[in-house]
Amino acid sequence: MTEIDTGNTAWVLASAALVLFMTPGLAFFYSGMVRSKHVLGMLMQNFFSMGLVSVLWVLVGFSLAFGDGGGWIGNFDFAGLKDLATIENLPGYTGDFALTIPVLAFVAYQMMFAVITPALITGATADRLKFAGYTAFLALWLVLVYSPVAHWVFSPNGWLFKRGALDFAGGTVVHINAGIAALVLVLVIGKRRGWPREAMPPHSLPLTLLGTGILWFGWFGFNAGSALGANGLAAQAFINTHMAAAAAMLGWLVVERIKGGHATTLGAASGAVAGLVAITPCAGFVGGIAPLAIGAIAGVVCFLAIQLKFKLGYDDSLDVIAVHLVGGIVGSLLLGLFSDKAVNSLGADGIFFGGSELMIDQLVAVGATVLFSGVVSFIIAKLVDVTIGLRVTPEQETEGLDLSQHAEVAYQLGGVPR
Amino acid sequence: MTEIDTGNTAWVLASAALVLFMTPGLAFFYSGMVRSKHVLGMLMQNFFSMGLVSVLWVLVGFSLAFGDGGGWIGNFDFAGLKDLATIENLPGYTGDFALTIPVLAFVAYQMMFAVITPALITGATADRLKFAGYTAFLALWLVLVYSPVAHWVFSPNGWLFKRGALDFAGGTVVHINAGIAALVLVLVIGKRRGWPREAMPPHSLPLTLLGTGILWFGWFGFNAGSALGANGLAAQAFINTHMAAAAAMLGWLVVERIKGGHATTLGAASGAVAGLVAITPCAGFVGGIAPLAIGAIAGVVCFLAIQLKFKLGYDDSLDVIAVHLVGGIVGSLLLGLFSDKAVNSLGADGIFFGGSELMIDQLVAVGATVLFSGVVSFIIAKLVDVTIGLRVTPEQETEGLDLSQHAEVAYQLGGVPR
Amino acid sequence: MTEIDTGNTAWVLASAALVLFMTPGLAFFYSGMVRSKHVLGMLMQNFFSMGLVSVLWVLVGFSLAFGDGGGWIGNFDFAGLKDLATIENLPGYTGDFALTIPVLAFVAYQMMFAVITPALITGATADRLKFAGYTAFLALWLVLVYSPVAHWVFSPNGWLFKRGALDFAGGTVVHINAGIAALVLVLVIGKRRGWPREAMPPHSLPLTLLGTGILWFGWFGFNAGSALGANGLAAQAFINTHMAAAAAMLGWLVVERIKGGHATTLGAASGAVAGLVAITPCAGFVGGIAPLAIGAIAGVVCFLAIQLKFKLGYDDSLDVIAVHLVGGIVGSLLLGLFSDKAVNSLGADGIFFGGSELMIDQLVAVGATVLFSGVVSFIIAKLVDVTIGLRVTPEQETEGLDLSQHAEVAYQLGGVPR
Amino acid sequence: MKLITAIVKPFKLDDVKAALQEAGIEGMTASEVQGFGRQRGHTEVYRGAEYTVDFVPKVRVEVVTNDADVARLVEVIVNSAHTDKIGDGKIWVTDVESFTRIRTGEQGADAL
Amino acid sequence: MKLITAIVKPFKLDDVKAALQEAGIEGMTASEVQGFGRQRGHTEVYRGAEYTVDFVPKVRVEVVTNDADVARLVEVIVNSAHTDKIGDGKIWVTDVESFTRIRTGEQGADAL
Amino acid sequence: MKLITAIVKPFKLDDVKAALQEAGIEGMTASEVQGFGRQRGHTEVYRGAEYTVDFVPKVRVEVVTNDADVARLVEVIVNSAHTDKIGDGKIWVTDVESFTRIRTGEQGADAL
Ligand SMILES: Nc1ncnc2c1ncn2[C@@H]1O[C@H](COP(=O)(O)OP(=O)(O)O)[C@@H](O)[C@H]1O
Ligand SMILES: Nc1ncnc2c1ncn2[C@@H]1O[C@H](COP(=O)(O)OP(=O)(O)O)[C@@H](O)[C@H]1O
Ligand SMILES: Nc1ncnc2c1ncn2[C@@H]1O[C@H](COP(=O)(O)OP(=O)(O)O)[C@@H](O)[C@H]1O
Repeated sequence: MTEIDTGNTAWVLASAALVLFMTPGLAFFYSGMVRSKHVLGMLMQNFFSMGLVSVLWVLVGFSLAFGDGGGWIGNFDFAGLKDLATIENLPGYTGDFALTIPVLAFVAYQMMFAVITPALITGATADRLKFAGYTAFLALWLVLVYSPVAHWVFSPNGWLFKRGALDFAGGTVVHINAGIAALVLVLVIGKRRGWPREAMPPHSLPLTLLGTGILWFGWFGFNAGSALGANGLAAQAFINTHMAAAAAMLGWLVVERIKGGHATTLGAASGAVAGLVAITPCAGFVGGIAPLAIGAIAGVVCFLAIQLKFKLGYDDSLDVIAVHLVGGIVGSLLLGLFSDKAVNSLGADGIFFGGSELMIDQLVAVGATVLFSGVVSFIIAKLVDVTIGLRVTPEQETEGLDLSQHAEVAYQLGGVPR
Repeated sequence: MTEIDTGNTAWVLASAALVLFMTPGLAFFYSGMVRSKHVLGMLMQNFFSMGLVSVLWVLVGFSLAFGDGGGWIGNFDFAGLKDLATIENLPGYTGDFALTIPVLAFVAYQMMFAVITPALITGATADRLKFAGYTAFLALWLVLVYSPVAHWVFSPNGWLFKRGALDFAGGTVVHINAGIAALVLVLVIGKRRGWPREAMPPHSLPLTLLGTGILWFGWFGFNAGSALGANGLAAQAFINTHMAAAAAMLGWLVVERIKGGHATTLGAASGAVAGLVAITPCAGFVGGIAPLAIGAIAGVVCFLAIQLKFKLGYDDSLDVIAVHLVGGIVGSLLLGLFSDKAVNSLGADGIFFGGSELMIDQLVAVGATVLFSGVVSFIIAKLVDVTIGLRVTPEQETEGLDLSQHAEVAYQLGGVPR
Repeated sequence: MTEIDTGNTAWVLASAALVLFMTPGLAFFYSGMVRSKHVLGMLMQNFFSMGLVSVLWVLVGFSLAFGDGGGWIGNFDFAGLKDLATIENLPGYTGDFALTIPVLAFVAYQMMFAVITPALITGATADRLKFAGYTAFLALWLVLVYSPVAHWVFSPNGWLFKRGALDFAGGTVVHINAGIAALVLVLVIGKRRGWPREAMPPHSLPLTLLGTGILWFGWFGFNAGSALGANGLAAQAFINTHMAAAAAMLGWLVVERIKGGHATTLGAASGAVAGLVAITPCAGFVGGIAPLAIGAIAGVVCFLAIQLKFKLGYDDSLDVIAVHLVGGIVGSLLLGLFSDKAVNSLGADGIFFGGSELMIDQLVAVGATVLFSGVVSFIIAKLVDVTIGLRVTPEQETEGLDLSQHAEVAYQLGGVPR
Repeated sequence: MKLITAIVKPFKLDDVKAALQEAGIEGMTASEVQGFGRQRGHTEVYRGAEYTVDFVPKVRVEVVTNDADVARLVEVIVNSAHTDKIGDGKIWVTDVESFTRIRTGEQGADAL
Repeated sequence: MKLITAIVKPFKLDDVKAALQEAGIEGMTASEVQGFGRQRGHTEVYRGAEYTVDFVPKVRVEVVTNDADVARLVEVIVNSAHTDKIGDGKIWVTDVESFTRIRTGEQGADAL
Repeated sequence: MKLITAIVKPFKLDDVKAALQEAGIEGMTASEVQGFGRQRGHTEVYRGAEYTVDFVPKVRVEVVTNDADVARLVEVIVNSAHTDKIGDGKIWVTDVESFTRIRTGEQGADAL
């Protein structure tokens, strides 16, 4: 076994904490955008994932994702964390991939990814998702969709990993995976009452900006932590992440300004997130100023992609599809162009560096994720919808999720005592 | 002297920053729950602890807690940080306990614990505590209660530490200690006007959720940082912390749903905190899925413990007693069951692992803390109450702490310009 | 080349993330203090710096600041991050200054300083700055003012560095530099309509307290990270930072209480920030309880300095001059007294430790920064003002920056649906 | 002239406004109110404690108009605001002795 | 019919509501207002700068009722709202020419 | 007695209050309202989607006063509130049949 390195461990533990912090960050990012009667519903759906998904991850999720079990899925060897405190290394994590950190640190780090991924979906279904149905969907989706896809891509034994598809920190596993599930879900539950006729403006952009700040901060753990060590690769992934977020903010704002006449605060926030999404698969494989290009492209494309929902008529409340599905695909495919073996010897060369196979592998990875997650998410959604129900009643929707689902009110700023 | 390890130092410094961040987190967690005219009073009481306690800690607190001075209390050798920049190791920190980080890093890390502990109390006395009186209570309590108890339990020379009582990150020193002081304080100052007749709903649950996110994030520094290194033990404490928070959230929500018909956002937040409290003493001593059990039990028990205040008629405004006193006791005693020497050779075996003494030691530690802190806190409270006064006037209480104590208003969201 | 140390790298990466997080923190700190119609304008000016400055830094800023180019300014060798992923060490970073972290980690870390420095200015010009003009000012200022001054002071080749002036983490480069630019800017754009006649109270102190918490938290990365390693010096800088913030909070509150009769929440926040500013240049050069003195003095002086704007009649909306310019000068000069070679052998002895030259060097550094930044900032401001314009129209100012500049509203808490 | 005051359900404001514009009204004033009446409020739960809230959010719409239009406008509001569910609200009419446009000082109907 | 408008201290709203229900009132409308009068406001301090705020938060209670009940209800409000301290508020009564329940279109007393 | 109701621009409230005090008024009640009229609202943009907001924030000022003072006070308000720009607002006067000070039970002018 390779020695445990305290510096690498310190960075991965710090990164795990940062990634955990992203889920509250996401909760604020999303809940700031909904109307004031749906705020707690949104916050709850995100925070609840920190509870339910974490428990499921420990019990079976991790084992299914990283257990020894061929290319398609892990096994139950590690169910309930069995052996993980003492095991020397995980299946497939040998040679170049040998961990230099405690296995439990890796388990905890990966857990935070599992927590936030399904939470990403909730932005699309905002203002109408029934809490009881959501909890069921969440549990099933984590086990039946997230764990297998994580195995395919992240585990050195996964078929996509073996095939050579690259995903440094979760472009496919996290963003495309959640993005396609979001699309399926909005098709199953339908539009919000009044959409797109009624205006549904954000109730608190400062809250959304808070979420943006936390997400940007946490994303360093998400991407640079994926180096699983405190080394040159981590530094590269760190600066790449920041560059892409910055360039994407500018890209988004420029188009927005040109098309709408204003550079908006929500645009700056959305652009940054789009860039962070796109750089996620690339963070440890690209160098130089490629991240600026990737970010700028993502900022522009994701902004334009928002129009799709109006054109095609699906109600993606907070544009999860435009930002995470589209942004994830943009990043995964641009990696096929910008990937540079000089940056990471365990990577591959993209088209710009004379490598031709990588793009194929990326296309396969994207296609496989979209197909698998799309189909299974649809089955789960339908199943839950016909049994528990995935959508609140019209009265509950009008009253708001906060009161109807949680018997709470988000703000009571005085005025008339009630 | 053992070499300073940069990895361990990096993790402890990061952890110290995380623990400092918890106090603002606590301020938001609490202030979101009060009515809008008391928000700043609550924020101020917490932030002020970052000021006053830090200064006192440097001047005398640390020295009294970790100075060389037998089992009951330290001494003044380190007053004003004397020698701490150059000293090789702290009294008692030899052999297995030898520090591998700069002593000043340890001093800073411990300082953050001292800052947040008295701040925890302020949730119980919300909406009626006089600021001037609070500052006096804060100073006296830090020196006369916190420092000695920290010495007993954390210092290898402390009598409880020597006796074998286990407290990985502050179940007794922080939570039980603050919790019993909270109980004493609410008995001394009495109920809020109108309680329990009047409804006193939270003014901003998003603010409380923000606090929850920060607390959860910071708690990794609190518990995993207590390993004082970036190693397997830290990883174990890290994942245990997360598991307990998650399980406690679910536990709380399930009972809440059963008893009240709704799973609430405030319930999710409260449950998570209850789990974090309960796992605090256990974090580095338990393994496997024990943290799930500890968390789930804490979530259920703390929820039920809230009813006590209605039954017994004391006004614990934000349920500090139910969450920190009860949660701390639950954790400390469950450690007597779940502790496993296989996880931490410096620990002990609990009843489930064939160890019988530990439970006795835990009971002694809990009892001693409750007794000492209860009595001394009562004396301090009475003393301050008769001199400076601990409670605002009825007019000030009706007007709100924000205006009466600080001449400020929390929110001015427009409407009628004043 | 010196070996890369994983522990040092872990700490610097964590610190870089912490410093990045400070800019959103600053955005909340500031925006809580403005009226509700200007909130997004303030948030946007800060977040936008994370976008534009980051891109410029990568393209030219870093190269001008740390490229090889004599004492006055760097060069373009590193434009677009050229060679930085592979270079062994940066010009001047040899011997005692040799980096033990990946160069890209240093680039990323320094980038976060470049992002927040111009953002600090925006507090002074709150409520009236035209967004288009701001973006131009931001770009020019970063390249023409920040990069050179950073070279003078931070680069071992810089003339002030060589001269022996000390600035551990940016007292001159960050705070004095931004503070004097703020003064120049408010003189160029003039007062807010109605100031000082009309009351312009903070719209959300909880938001300001959130910013304070984040700033304090992030400042550990700012100051302790400047040790560029996880070692005793970092620990010293860490605890010094905290001590100064705490003492400054108390200092500010005491004077405030004496002069105004109340200790306010905003005072606690402002005092803490003043202390953090003052300790920034000193963090790694002073020891013992000197930080308490430095903090307390800064807290008192900065509070008193606020009166200047009323006496002299310039409208520094959020007291950037009183806190950052004055606070930065206080810190830089107190370092001339309290600096202690025993704490940092690479430092120098201040007057209290028998060293006389240091104070001269500090005075020169302060003077040079004030002069250079003042003059160039003025030229840039005038240039932008006459071309694009730096100030909104009276109508836009009355309507608010949020609607007039960004076509958004910060809060929509229900009531009458619009 | 007369002042028509209507208490309506918030989500109905848009329809009421549209209908009044339809009916030729050029101005109105709306404000947030809390209503108490037959329509029961709701219950909130915080840490197991239940609170009943009797007040229901409503919007007050005020329109000053000529005597001749009152009856018609009241009907317009009734038609645009009702959902046939309890809590639709009330309309009351009071007499206005003088009406002035601040900008011009115009009086009466001219100020409309 | 008549419209009774009362400006009361916010923390008194509960008592006033209870008293009016006591007195047989089935509905009322409350709203947030800022009052200026004999009762002085307060002072706020931000970074050493003092601001005096003249307005005091109050609640407006509106009740439409039959002519016969006006005197009695005004008394009910006076008794339930007063604290004998400056700032207790005012009550004024205006004439209502028509009163309609939106849900049913009922007029006058039937609409109550 | 009479009730003067004025809808004014928020940033004009201070001037109106000062002018009314000038004119000897000892009390008034202000509240937040949303106005719809000739003055057009504004447009907001969120993620490329434009929303037009018709309502403009205004403040309602209510003053109960003696019949004799009505004309004068209306003029005072007109003079202090107007900016000569569209949207300055309206003033309407209604009759008050009784006016009571809650604290003392005083009636009519004595209650002012
Ligand atoms: N007597 C009253 N005076 C003033 N407002 C009233 C009165 N009765 C009802 N209201 C207002 O009308 C609203 C609807 O009344 P409610 O009795 O709930 O339903 P409905 O009018 O359909 O019978 C109430 O919420 C309240 O705002
Ligand atoms: N002339 C008036 N017109 C309208 N409202 C008034 C008038 N005078 C007082 N008020 C309202 O009554 C409230 C209480 O009046 P105030 O003079 O402060 O106390 P009191 O009524 O006990 O003498 C004020 O805050 C204001 O809202
Ligand atoms: N008929 C009306 N009834 C009630 N309020 C009105 C009426 N017409 C206008 N208002 C109020 O007066 C305000 C100003 O009216 P507007 O037509 O915009 O400008 P102006 O009064 O200068 O012509 C509106 O915002 C609205 O609040």
